[in-house]
Amino acid sequence: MSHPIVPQKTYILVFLCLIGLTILTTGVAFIDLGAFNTVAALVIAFAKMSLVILFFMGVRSSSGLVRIILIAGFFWFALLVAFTMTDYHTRTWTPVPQAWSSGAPPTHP
Amino acid sequence: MSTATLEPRVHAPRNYLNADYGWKSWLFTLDHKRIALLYLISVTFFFLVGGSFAVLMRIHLTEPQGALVQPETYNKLFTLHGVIMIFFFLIPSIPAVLGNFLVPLMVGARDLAFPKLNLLSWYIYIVGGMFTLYSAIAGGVDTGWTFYTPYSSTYSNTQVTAVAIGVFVTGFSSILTGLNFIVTIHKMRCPGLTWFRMPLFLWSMYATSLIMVLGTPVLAITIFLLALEHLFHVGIFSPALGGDPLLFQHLFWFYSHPAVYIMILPAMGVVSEIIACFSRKRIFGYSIVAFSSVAIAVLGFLVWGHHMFVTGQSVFAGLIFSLLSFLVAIPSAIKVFNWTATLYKGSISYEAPMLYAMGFIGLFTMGGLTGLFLASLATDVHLNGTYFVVAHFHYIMVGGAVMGYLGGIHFWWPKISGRKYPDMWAGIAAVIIFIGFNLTFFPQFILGYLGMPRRYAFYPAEFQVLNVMSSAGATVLGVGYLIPLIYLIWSMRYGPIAEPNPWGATGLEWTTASPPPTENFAEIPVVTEEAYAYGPKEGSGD
Amino acid sequence: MQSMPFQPEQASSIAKSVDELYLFLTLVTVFFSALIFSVIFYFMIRYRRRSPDERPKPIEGNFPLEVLWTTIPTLIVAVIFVWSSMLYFKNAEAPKGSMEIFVTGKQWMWKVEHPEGQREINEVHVPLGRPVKLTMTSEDVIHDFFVPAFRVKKDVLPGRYTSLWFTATKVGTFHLFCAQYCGAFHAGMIGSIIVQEPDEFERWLAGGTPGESMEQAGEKVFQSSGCSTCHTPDGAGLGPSLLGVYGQPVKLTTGETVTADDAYIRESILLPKAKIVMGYTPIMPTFQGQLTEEQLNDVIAYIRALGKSQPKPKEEGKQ
Amino acid sequence: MTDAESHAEKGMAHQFEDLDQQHDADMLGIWVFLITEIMFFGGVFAAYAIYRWMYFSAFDGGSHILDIRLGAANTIVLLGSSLTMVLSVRAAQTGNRRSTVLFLIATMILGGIFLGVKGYEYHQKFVEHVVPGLDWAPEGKTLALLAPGGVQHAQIYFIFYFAMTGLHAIHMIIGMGLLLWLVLRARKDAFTPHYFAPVEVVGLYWHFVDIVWIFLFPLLYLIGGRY
Repeated sequence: MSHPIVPQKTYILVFLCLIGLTILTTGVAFIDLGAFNTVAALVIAFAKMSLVILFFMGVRSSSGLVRIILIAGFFWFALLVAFTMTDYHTRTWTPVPQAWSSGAPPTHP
Repeated sequence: MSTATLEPRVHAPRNYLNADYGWKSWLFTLDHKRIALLYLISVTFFFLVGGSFAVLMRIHLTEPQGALVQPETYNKLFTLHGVIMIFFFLIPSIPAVLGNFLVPLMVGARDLAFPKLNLLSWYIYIVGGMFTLYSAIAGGVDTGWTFYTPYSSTYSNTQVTAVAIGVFVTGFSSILTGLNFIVTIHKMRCPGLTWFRMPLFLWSMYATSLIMVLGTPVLAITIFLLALEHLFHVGIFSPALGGDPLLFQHLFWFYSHPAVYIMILPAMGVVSEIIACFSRKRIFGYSIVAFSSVAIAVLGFLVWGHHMFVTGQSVFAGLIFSLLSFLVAIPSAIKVFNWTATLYKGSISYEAPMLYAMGFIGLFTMGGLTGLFLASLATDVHLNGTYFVVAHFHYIMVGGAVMGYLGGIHFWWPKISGRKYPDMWAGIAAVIIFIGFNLTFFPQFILGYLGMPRRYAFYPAEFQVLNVMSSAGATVLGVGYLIPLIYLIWSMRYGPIAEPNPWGATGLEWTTASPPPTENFAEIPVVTEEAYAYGPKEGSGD
Repeated sequence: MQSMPFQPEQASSIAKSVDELYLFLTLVTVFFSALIFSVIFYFMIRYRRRSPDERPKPIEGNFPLEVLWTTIPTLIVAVIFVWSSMLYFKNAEAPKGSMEIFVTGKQWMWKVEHPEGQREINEVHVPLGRPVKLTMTSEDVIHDFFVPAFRVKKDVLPGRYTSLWFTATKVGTFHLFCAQYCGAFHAGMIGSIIVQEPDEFERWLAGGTPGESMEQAGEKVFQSSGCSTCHTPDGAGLGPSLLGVYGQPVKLTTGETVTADDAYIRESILLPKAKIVMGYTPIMPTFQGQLTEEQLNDVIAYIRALGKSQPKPKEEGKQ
Repeated sequence: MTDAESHAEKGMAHQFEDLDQQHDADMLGIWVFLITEIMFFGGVFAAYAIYRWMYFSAFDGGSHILDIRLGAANTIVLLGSSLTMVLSVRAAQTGNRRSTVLFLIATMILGGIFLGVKGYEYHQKFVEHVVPGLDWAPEGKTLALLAPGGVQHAQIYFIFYFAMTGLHAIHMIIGMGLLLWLVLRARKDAFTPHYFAPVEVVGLYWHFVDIVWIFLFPLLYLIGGRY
């Protein structure tokens, strides 16, 4: 049932990749990509996470059940963020009430 | 600890109750059955505490200006009633008591996968309970069990931190229980027990555990952020400093709505077992009932926004949450239809557990259907925050979860204690509880529709008649709850000895002695047939 | 007051339609409860155990039946969903030309302000048959404005505006409740909605204590709080001139441009360092906690009036 | 996670049939635990995401107060500790007790360095008076960095900075305690190539904590870019 024994070289190679990606993500922060900076940072973080999960945590050779559980965890987190964000992003679709929203200044007798 | 003093029966075979004596053998036990009893005693204690707060509230509300206490005190009563009943009674009730006792027996294992974690979860629960009780003694807390910000974080000067710690801590007990069940059901089923041979109680415990594991951590972190905000006033949820109070509500209900399913799904599992046994029928549409449990657990996570239709949440988010809330009603309806159909051409007897199960179906049906009023946007605008909501969730949580819990306790009591209780008294109690419950909570539907808001310490005089009716019903209900407490305690000493399978039920837990030995089974059983083999072949399953 | 014991009064234009949906839902509830109850009772008697060894034949299930009782509830909830959502959306937006009233929730009272300057506490006078739009905010915790007879309810949040509207269809006095728990005297945060015939309402509006209008009150606050020392009309003060600013784009130190709407003005008063106008230094102190919600609204009304009634000043602010 | 003294096979608990079943259960248990951790951090990440979206420029300003070099260095230290952790698991798997202990100790040392650097960064925040609730009075250069995005909302950024890195640090400290326990057990020769689940379980936990930091680094240190 145990995982196959992975050669040390693989682990060291993965570690070097992770270092490379860390340097890359830091470097990218010094280049102006606009909104794409955030995207780049997240994509690199996802890549790093995948490396850690697949190799260090051994998911590459683990059972389907573990994979399903892992995916479920991320999926639930995505649900939490997505549904909460739905509220925030659609609040301005309808007129947002203001102190006196009709625009007509208060008339006085 | 009262069970620890059970008189040793001289001729009784060795079982988990007489395997060892002394308080240490209980407080340091790793036996899931003993831990279940520790939980049974503690949740009963919290039920009595929470229940006495409810009694005080109902007495107070017999007069429009309030008959008993100051408004501040009333606010503390309903807050602690909610916190204790939800976090310290309902959520642990069926999973931690019946689930702990039965899951290993039902899967045919010697114990849960992680007995030490199981004991740890009880201690965590007790520590959380201590913080909550401390807060009650040290002046109480008045935020409502929902802890809405900024009231809880900035304006309330009661024991918010202590209760927050209590709820935070006890959440981990729930997480550990859920984790233990998931692993046990996945990895410790005995030979032959495939997923679709499992009793439906196991399916419902599995679905419940999923919610515990996926939802509870979010509550924990939310309460953590709330405590930070309460202590430092830094603006996480405080609008004066740029925070958004609705974010708290989102995060809070992400757990706290599914928490309702933590309460009701196990009760559904119990009811499936009872109905099958007392009508001697396989559950109609077994696999559909099993899948509907999982469907409820999953869909239940996506409906939390229906608590926020009038809070200034976007109307489009409201639309999505409304639709999903309607969808989650469908698997529940399917379950009710299947239970009813199970009775068809059965051989039905009316022992106490069956009466509770029937009561469950009736009350849950009404609780579920009145949920439609609150899932529907236009009517929710009127009913949100009124007594209608109070009535609705009591039909689900008390009419549903507590009836299921009591049904389960009565069903498995011979297995747990090795003794039988007087069936006549049990039947009388079941009927009194059913009547008392309806008298208490049905008037509250009308009160809510008439517009009486919840959490009011005093109210306009025109609502008095219905409030008095409700309080009168609560008296009946209170008496109804005390009767089982008395005869069950009585039965532990004086009840007739129970045989291994007094109801003629299927299921592995009935194949071993009553009470079971510490190791549960002399030999790990092998399952060769489906659950609920009550058919005429005189199955060898039990 | 309530003569019908099982239904709250219908006193607004939407009450009847909400009640129709409520009635439909009640019928669905009664029908299915009765169905389940009677079937269970019938089965429990018809199939009661007659001998202890009875072993009924097992029934696996019935797939068409499962499909049937999945489809029927699905259709019913679909109908309810569409019906209720259409009703909700129809009732969500106030009609154009609604009369406006400003409501501030505060532990534990409702403060009400009419544009004409009339102020009341825990009472809201409204005319019969005219759509009324309430714009609401809270000074402290979350409250909720709930009028059962009108079937309307909306949370009143601190730091944000929410609104609801209704058209009263009955003369009389109706309950106003706070429906979001807000602390010790939550139950005491109640009041009345007083619906009057339009001419009677006009008389009420004109009579009583002739309060000053919001912008007049705002001007006073503007002077007494020291705003006018920096925000001089000619733009020579330490702060930008506020003439003609309202509703116009404003360039910020960050290079962004924002519109000087209510939300921006409000933020600038409460969190002055959040968005600094280009060319000025962040020296303005916060007025958080120093102005009440009402005063804040008065000042906003005053600044709005400055924006509308004065001609746009010369382009001296652009640097 | 589980161990019982008197049993046929070394390290096996009484409720299991064999070591394989126990190993499976342990692995499933830790993975289920890790998804509760995902949701635990998920709650605060979700709140962070919403406020970052609402107050982007304030978060941008707050991010500029942090020292990107320390953050990057700490990331590399933590990744290194993950490497030594995985090598320790491998050593346990191959029955090499000496390497197991050495790599565990190396992991602890790297974890300690990480916490030390973190502690220094926390200290810096007090020096700069950007600790919400305790010492919030940014001035001078710090204020100049925060002002464009709004000083008040930068406070929200910093509360998230402290909440997220603080929770992460608590997890690190718990992890160090677990590592210490493993070292003590490994020295007593508790693990065999057939029974090393505790090392593996703690290893998975440690990698998870590493992953949290992999996200915290860009989300807290790299907002808005440094060009």
